[in-house]
Amino acid sequence: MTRISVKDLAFSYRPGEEVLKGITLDFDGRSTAIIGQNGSGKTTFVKLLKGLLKPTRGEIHILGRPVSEMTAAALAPYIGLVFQNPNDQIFKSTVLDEVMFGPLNIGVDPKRAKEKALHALQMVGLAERAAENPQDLSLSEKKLVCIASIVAMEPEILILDEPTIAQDHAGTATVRRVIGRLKEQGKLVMTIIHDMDFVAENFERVIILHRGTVLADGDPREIFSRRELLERAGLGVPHITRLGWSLGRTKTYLTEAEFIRSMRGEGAADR
Amino acid sequence: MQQRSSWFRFSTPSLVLIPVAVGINYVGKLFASTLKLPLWLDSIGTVLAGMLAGPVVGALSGAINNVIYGLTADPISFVYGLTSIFIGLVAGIMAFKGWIDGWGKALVVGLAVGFTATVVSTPLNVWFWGGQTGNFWGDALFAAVLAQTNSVWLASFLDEVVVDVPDKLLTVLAAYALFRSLPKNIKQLYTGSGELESLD
Amino acid sequence: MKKIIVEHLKYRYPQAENLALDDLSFEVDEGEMVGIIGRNGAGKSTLCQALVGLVPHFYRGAYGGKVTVAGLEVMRSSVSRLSTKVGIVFQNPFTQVTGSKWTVYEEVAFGLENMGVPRKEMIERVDYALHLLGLEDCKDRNPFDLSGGQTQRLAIAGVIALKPEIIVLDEPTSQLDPRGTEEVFRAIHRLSEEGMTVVLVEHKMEKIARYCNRVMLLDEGKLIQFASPASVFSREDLTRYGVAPPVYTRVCRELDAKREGSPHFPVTLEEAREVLKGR
Amino acid sequence: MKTFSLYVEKDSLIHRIDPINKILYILTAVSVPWILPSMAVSFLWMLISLALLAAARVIRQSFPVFAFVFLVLITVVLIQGWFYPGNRTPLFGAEPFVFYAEGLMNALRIVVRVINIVAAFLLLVLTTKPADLVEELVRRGLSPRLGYVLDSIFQILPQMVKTTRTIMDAQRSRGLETEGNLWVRVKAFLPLIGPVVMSSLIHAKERALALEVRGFHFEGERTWLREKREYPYSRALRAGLLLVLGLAVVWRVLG
Repeated sequence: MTRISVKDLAFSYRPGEEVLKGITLDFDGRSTAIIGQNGSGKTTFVKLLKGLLKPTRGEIHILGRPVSEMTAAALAPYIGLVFQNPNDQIFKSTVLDEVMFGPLNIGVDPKRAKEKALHALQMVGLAERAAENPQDLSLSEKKLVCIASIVAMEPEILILDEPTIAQDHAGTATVRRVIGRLKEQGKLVMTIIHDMDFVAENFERVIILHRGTVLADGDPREIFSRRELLERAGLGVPHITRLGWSLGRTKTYLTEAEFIRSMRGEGAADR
Repeated sequence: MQQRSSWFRFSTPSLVLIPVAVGINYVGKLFASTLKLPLWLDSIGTVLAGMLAGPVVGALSGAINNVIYGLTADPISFVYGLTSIFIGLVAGIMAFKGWIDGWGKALVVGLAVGFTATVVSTPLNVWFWGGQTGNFWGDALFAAVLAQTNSVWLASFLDEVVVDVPDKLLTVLAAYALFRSLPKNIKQLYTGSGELESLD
Repeated sequence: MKKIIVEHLKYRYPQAENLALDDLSFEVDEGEMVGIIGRNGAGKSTLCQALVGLVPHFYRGAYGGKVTVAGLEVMRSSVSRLSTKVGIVFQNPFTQVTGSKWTVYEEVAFGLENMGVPRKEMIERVDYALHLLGLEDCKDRNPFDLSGGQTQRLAIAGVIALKPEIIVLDEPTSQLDPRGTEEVFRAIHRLSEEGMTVVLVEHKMEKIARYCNRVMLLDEGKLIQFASPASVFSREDLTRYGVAPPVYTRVCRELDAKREGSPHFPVTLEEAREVLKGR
Repeated sequence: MKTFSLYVEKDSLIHRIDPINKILYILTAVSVPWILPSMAVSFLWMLISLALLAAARVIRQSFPVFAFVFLVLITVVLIQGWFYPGNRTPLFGAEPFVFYAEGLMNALRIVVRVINIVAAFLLLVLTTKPADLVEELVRRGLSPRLGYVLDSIFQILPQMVKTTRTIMDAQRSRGLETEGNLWVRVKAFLPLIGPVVMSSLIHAKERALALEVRGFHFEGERTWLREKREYPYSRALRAGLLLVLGLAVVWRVLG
């Protein structure tokens, strides 16, 4: 089922300088990572999906609704965007209030909003800190609060902007778990991200944006196999993929488990 | 309620607070106009600086705010620098004296700041504009009172009251709401005892 | 020669209950590049700030033990005085820009002006720092118009201009993209090659393994281990301290592939390839 | 980046005057008509201030500021003309809006004073780079730390304004409505300014640390990367301005 359909989408901040040059894409339920160098148009693209910018050309439909006719606030129940920097949104004096802010805005009654917020905090492992001031948490915990504040609104579609940046090992593990849970619930999870290890392990579809166009679109194994393409887009590959290559393997490894299995000879055909 | 340790400390945190206070003033005004609110809300930073770092830093934030605003946008703001100084001073002194632990007290601080601003601005208005404030509705009141009473001072005072008191009251309430939600690790920078304890 | 000597360092932030640093003792030799690892809240940043005197001079609080850097005792020296011996670079590149200077060149000179360095020498030092950090081409640009990687290198340049013997970097790349990260690591590597003693906090373990000659593992303010990367990353209980070893170490552990004649697992791509290539 | 100042880059004689003397000029222009309260003196100073603006070739750039001032001055003329307490001599109009001569004269006094003061300030503001002004003040004994505070505002303020866009986006993404009836808009104020305040205070703390380790609190003589700017006739001008001030006082006392 198509959740988002994008037709011939173009955008420019200044006339004559198109940041996006006619993008046509459909998003189904597969979790999707959008990758590309800074300036490739990733951020502009998700802002358009979220209705924060208006396209100069083309159309976007979210769950069948035309985005151009809705405000970002009106889209909030359907599509959520977690911003990269938590300091751009946090303003309440408790973690719980911060997470309840979104649900209350979209008309959830206070009792239900609290339940949803606590549930979302549970998911990111911060339920015990609900009464604390969010500004007393570490940067990586604040990022998790922001994820919870979107999860609590229960949108069908969630977009995470650089969820692993400024995270330590435990934080990254939590983000991984949250994405897994959301996928189980049938949500469409999208991300714009530079962390290729994380992409390879957690996403089913990878789209490379390059200078405002779609350079490639496929499953991660397919994408990370195309060395010269990645180089052209100025992108790296996952560490484990690199290790496989350095050992002269032809197979593109995406996860450690896969690599280990293969090395143990459990997947001899891969050699 | 934490007791302020000293009237002011010219520490690095206090100094870097001043540009931030000026910025908050500006952004407050920006958001008020973006949201089309019938208020200026352009002293939130000054009041917050007073609450956090004491009257001297508050007053300094107010003064520097108007100097910068005078240099960048509107030279008349130099004239009203004195009002800004007193806003920071009063907010700082009252916070310092403990008037900062509840909405009721914040309301009183708001009124105090509003009336101080009025008392300081009125002579400036009389000297500079002949009594007006430059605000349309306030000046209409000025004209009406002047026509009725022939008193420039009374008219100017009332003009200033209607223009300033509601605005400053809401400014202080907004600043207090923000102050309340500040994290410990920020407040601590300005309230610390300054003592160094030995663990040896 | 010992550049850093820490003896029984204890520290508690004001109004805090627990010790942020709990009885740390260690030494660092001249020219070493030391990595500090541990989960968030382990005390890594506090330790960094204790090396440059911000702990305890900036925060106050409760302090015990003795820290000596490049011959200066931290407790008895001002932060300004210490900054000529040991520099520090923080996480967020943009908040390290002073904001009072309009060009990269002037920004680098900021500390030198404060310290009263004569103008002629100032110019020499700024040129040197810009050259070392590869920022010559940006010298006339506004500091706020730079990319994240460039801004972080600018922060390093501003500190290097004070000619410290030691540089402490507290998660300098955590908020940067891969390109910025690479730029900054190349710069750090260069400083190390110039003979500077480097202390680095970092969550990207592959980088620590590649660049550092010793790694310090902290947890709850205590020093757990301070040894070679191979030794620390080969610990079986490492994840209990909230740290995952480099991916190379992880797969080699699973495959039980140790380096020849060593009790430890590989920590870099090259080492891993070496032990795995025959398989 | 948009520069955050009214300064107009030009090469005029006025631009090359020592900023300190421009401050002294403001002082003179404001206080002489106050010491010698006559219409002639006020009018003369207004003409001098305007002439200096013209000499600096920044008259055009002063229009936007004067435009607002004139708007208020029109209401001043009307209100004074109608309601000035000393009104005796009707000029024109009918009850209750009779326009009086005394009120008009008083309004003119206000108009001349306001134009004079605004012009004097504009002379400083339009022809002086803020950084040059601060540097001169620090070289003459202003605390370098306060100098830093003044300088940094010109860049930190635009940075803060830049984040307001992202903050609006982030909160609208969470369903915050910023348009609608007054109550909706009032409610939106804290969610918008809150993150600005929090993040800027966090940034202030980080910046404080970064400044500390770059000698911000070093006790001793500082030096400058830029060589000291020489301003022509600096002393003569200062002496002249002080002389004018002194003469005004003498005149008042003797007169």
